[in-house]
Amino acid sequence: MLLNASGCLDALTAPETARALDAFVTKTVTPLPRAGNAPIRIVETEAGMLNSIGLANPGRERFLADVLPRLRELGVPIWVSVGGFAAGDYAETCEALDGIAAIELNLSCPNVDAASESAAEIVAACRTATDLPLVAKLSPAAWDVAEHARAVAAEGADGLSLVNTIRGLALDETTLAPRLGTAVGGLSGPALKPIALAAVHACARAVDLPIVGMGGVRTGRDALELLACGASAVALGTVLFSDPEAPVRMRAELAHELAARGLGRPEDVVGIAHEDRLRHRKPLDLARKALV
Amino acid sequence: MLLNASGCLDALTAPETARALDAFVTKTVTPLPRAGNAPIRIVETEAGMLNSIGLANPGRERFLADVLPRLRELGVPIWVSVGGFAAGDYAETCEALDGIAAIELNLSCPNVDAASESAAEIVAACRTATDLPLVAKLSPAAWDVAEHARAVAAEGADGLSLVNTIRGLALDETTLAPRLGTAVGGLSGPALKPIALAAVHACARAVDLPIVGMGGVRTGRDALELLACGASAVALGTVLFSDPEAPVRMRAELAHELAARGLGRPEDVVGIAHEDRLRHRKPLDLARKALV
Amino acid sequence: MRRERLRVVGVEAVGPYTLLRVGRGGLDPGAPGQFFMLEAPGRLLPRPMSLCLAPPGELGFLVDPIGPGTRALCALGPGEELAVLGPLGNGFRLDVQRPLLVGGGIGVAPFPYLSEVLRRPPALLGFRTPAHAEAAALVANAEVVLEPEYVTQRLEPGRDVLACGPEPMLEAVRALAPAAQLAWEAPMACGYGACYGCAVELGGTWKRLCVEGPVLRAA
Amino acid sequence: MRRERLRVVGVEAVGPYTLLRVGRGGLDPGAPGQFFMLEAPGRLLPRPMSLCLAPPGELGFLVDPIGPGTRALCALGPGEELAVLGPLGNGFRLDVQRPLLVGGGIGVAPFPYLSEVLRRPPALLGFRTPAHAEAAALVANAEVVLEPEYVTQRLEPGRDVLACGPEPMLEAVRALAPAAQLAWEAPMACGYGACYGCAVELGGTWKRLCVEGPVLRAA
Ligand SMILES: Cc1cc2nc3c(=O)[nH]c(=O)nc-3n(C[C@H](O)[C@H](O)[C@H](O)COP(=O)(O)OP(=O)(O)OC[C@H]3O[C@@H](n4cnc5c(N)ncnc54)[C@H](O)[C@@H]3O)c2cc1C
Ligand SMILES: Cc1cc2nc3c(=O)[nH]c(=O)nc-3n(C[C@H](O)[C@H](O)[C@H](O)COP(=O)(O)OP(=O)(O)OC[C@H]3O[C@@H](n4cnc5c(N)ncnc54)[C@H](O)[C@@H]3O)c2cc1C
Ligand SMILES: Cc1cc2nc3c(=O)[nH]c(=O)nc-3n(C[C@H](O)[C@H](O)[C@H](O)COP(=O)(O)O)c2cc1C
Ligand SMILES: Cc1cc2nc3c(=O)[nH]c(=O)nc-3n(C[C@H](O)[C@H](O)[C@H](O)COP(=O)(O)O)c2cc1C
Ligand code: FES
Ligand code: FES
Repeated sequence: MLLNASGCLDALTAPETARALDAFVTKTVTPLPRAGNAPIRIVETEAGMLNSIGLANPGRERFLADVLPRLRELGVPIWVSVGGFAAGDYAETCEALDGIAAIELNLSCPNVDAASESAAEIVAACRTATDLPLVAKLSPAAWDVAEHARAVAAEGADGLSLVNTIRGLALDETTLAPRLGTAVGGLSGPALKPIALAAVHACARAVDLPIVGMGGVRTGRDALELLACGASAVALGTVLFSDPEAPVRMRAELAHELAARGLGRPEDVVGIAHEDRLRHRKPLDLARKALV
Repeated sequence: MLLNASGCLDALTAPETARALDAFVTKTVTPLPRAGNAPIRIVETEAGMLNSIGLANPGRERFLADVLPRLRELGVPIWVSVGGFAAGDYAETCEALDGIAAIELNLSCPNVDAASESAAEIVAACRTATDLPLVAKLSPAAWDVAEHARAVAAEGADGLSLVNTIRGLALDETTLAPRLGTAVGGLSGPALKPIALAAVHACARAVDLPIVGMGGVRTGRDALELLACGASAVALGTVLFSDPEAPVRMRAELAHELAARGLGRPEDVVGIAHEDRLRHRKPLDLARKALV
Repeated sequence: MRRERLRVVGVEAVGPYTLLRVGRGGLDPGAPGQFFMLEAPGRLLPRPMSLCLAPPGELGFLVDPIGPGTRALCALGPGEELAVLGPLGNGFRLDVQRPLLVGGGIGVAPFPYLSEVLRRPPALLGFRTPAHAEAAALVANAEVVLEPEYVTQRLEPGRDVLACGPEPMLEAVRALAPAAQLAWEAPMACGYGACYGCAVELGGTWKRLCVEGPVLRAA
Repeated sequence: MRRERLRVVGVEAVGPYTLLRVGRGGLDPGAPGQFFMLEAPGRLLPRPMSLCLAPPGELGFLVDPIGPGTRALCALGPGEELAVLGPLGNGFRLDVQRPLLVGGGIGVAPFPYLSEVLRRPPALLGFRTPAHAEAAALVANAEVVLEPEYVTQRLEPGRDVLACGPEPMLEAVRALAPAAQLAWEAPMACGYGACYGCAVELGGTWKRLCVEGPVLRAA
């Protein structure tokens, strides 16, 4: 299953790209409209990029009234990414959502202040507000991400999205001032890939929820690696910026990687990186709820 | 001030390199000897590397009896990196140390189980055990590293080392099994640089302690950037693996970068990346205790 | 918009700039002022470049080597390939009566193509040095202004100004010619509306320059 | 040990391997079995390579292109430069009476130099394919063994064995010739004792192969 990473595709300006996905994930929607952060908002780093978009979005009301109906016309299952600054914010948006495939709870944007409640408390609040599948998006900026995975699983999350960006900073070569308007931004791209693999690997051992893996995926092999670490689906982020045709290419490359290794279908490789290391343990339970 | 990053140089096998530094930092010493983790222990990633050395070291007794005396003969100030699995471990080692320039408390090795106490509790225990300068080495794998900086500062840390590696994983191209014997290891090198800059930047605003900046430094410009973000000293890690002459080169490059920008001495650039953003705030207090 | 791997057919120095010509493949050249995202070898993100020339079968870009991405583009050699996405954004409106092209520095880039389409209107091009001013040779009917003089000092009234150049120049042009069409710049990660990196404040709200621009009517 | 930027003077295919020759600069060739860390263009970490040949003014390395680093080394062209650090580690002890060189695959790499120094003793070299066996031409008095046959099947007793090859081969040699000198491999980040990445279990404790090896006496 192939998705875009939240904030890395606008299905309305690139419908062809969105239609090539199994589900389209919206940019994070907050209760009130947000202009986002002051420029500069993006900068390239070594094998990665920083962004400080700051959850620019039209806000819940306009999203529901103007954007969502147009997204529905695309004929692609929709996941709405929900953000906020308090558990109540999240829950209210969840309550207002209907007729979509899933809700992704953005519990981990490095570019805005976090809610005062813990990720688990937010998931608990949202769980009472909706019956839609709830996918908790976690940050790799944690000493033990698996602990957070367990906590949100206990509160009723149906899946995990791993990983969001991690805070980084870059300076201007000449002025030595931070290049981003906000100084600090979120690191994405290939530099993040080992961190994403480690997070998926750890959480797949900790909980039994399906995982959407993301972080630095550029090729079918990267997608294969996330699956092998335990992801059931893969999301494309930064790679879409250089290649709007990445979804089609990625499927072809993944099929090729699988065939070259005699490995069957994508579903069959979920978790295989664990096999050796789980030899003397309880095998991973790979039977998971489908989310779309 | 130029140091090596702990675990990235053995002064006894490379005395020339160590003598080119302002202080030599030992590999982390634990109470008991540790063989370290099973191979494979290192693997290259995109613009970075993972290691799972696992604090291989001769243990406190042999370190004090055999290693430290030989290190002292080098004529370079010595920082001893101290690790453990409980606050008492750290404190006992601190108590046994004497006649060195500083103690670096490794509160953040991603390759071994962390102590059950918090970083602040460990610093507090060590503070009562020694009068030597205590430098707390923190992990960037935290939602808010500045919070940890404040906590260890409150317990009497004299400085911060930022950053340690962050957990990552890489798979073998052919087998799709984790390449490292421990599956997960610590990510270092250029991929870590934006994360290190962000951590130094955040902590320099949060506390008034001198900071040893490290993470992906390869060139004099990288060193300059850490200083600009607020580090008072720079440590070389991964770069030493490809270039044991890096300390000499780094000083030359840093001098060149400073001269090209008309920027004076290294001390003069500490924190200058903040200037713009602190214009309307209390200026950074850059007067800091010297550690060596 | 379409993405193809195109082959470099020519790399020529134009003063300090480089004119990079690639085979057009199946890409549409679009309208003057539109841009393309060019893969910069060894870099993660592509770089936005205005279409400079559109001879049959080719696309030409004028590149100012100011950083790693543009330097990598200038270092390409004939026969090498790069992925190109476009045409993107909104170009200049061409329904103008008395056009005057006003450019500064690398802002000259979209004008050779624009000048052809508008049948060689007068152009006023400002440059830092005579070497940079060599790029003026790519534009018909161009009058060169060298620093310390500025193009705005020679702007005659009553013209439909189409301008491209550094932000301070565009602000100055806008002050003198409120109806001018201005081609702006912002760092862009994607060029097609995906990243929200290129947001600029426009009429009180933030818009994506790659979608609503890069050419905007002065307010 | 010393580090210098050296210039590539030759790149030749030897079966599937590449013989990379660089100007020696001020580096000492060291003893046979010692190794150098070679900068692999575009990679973060250098790669360990045994010295294969030491003609006057040159250092020669035989490289098996098995991954990104070794492929980058094989892709170097004459005139290009790379940083080289060495000589490193402990080579073969040369105080042997009846030497026999035993190699497998790319394990042949240190033997051309070793063979010269030991005055061309007999060598027993195992390879997977006849193409790989082309590398045997670099070693004097070499007898080639092709899979499915193994070198250990031809090992005569009473020889001072000096061996280099894949781990299973070294284990098999050690079983037959307990006093053999064996050149081992481990992934190395630094090659000079800094990283503890190359640790191997040796006599009950873990030792750094780059410091205590790569040539070890069989226990
Ligand atoms: C629509 C559009 C069309 C363009 N057309 C051309 C063209 O035809 N020819 C040409 O040479 N350049 C053009 N540019 C600018 C070009 O895209 C940038 O110079 C390039 O992306 C810089 O990449 P780099 O890696 O070389 O430098 P970087 O390292 O990315 O940047 C170097 C310095 O320039 C600043 N910078 C980078 N990009 C921009 C930007 N877009 N706006 C303002 N400051 C920036 C950075 O902050 C940094 O200080 C265009 C830009 C846009 C948005
Ligand atoms: C002392 C020493 C001397 C050597 N001499 C030579 C030589 O003369 N010629 C030559 O071609 N090679 C030699 N090697 C091996 C060579 O260093 C590795 O093949 C190379 O580092 C692999 O880098 P890569 O980027 O091409 O592949 P990588 O992507 O690093 O590795 C590809 C695969 O090989 C495995 N691997 C990598 N390095 C080693 C290793 N050292 N031991 C076991 N498995 C490994 C990896 O786990 C991976 O599965 C030597 C190694 C050592 C330690
Ligand atoms: C420009 C940009 C904007 C993003 N916006 C959001 C967002 O609104 N909500 C969210 O949950 N994640 C957001 N992310 C994070 C991505 O969804 C993804 O987790 C991250 O980029 C890692 O994947 P990648 O390396 O493939 O890009 C954004 C990332 C980028 C680069
Ligand atoms: C091989 C290796 C071993 C390390 N061992 C230690 C250690 O024993 N103690 C410690 O505090 N940090 C250790 N580190 C972390 C480094 O000190 C440093 O924080 C990190 O590598 C980031 O710097 P770099 O990117 O310049 O390498 C080790 C890093 C590497 C690569
Ligand atoms: S450049 Fe990505 S939205 Fe405009
Ligand atoms: S390779 Fe680094 S210690 Fe041996």
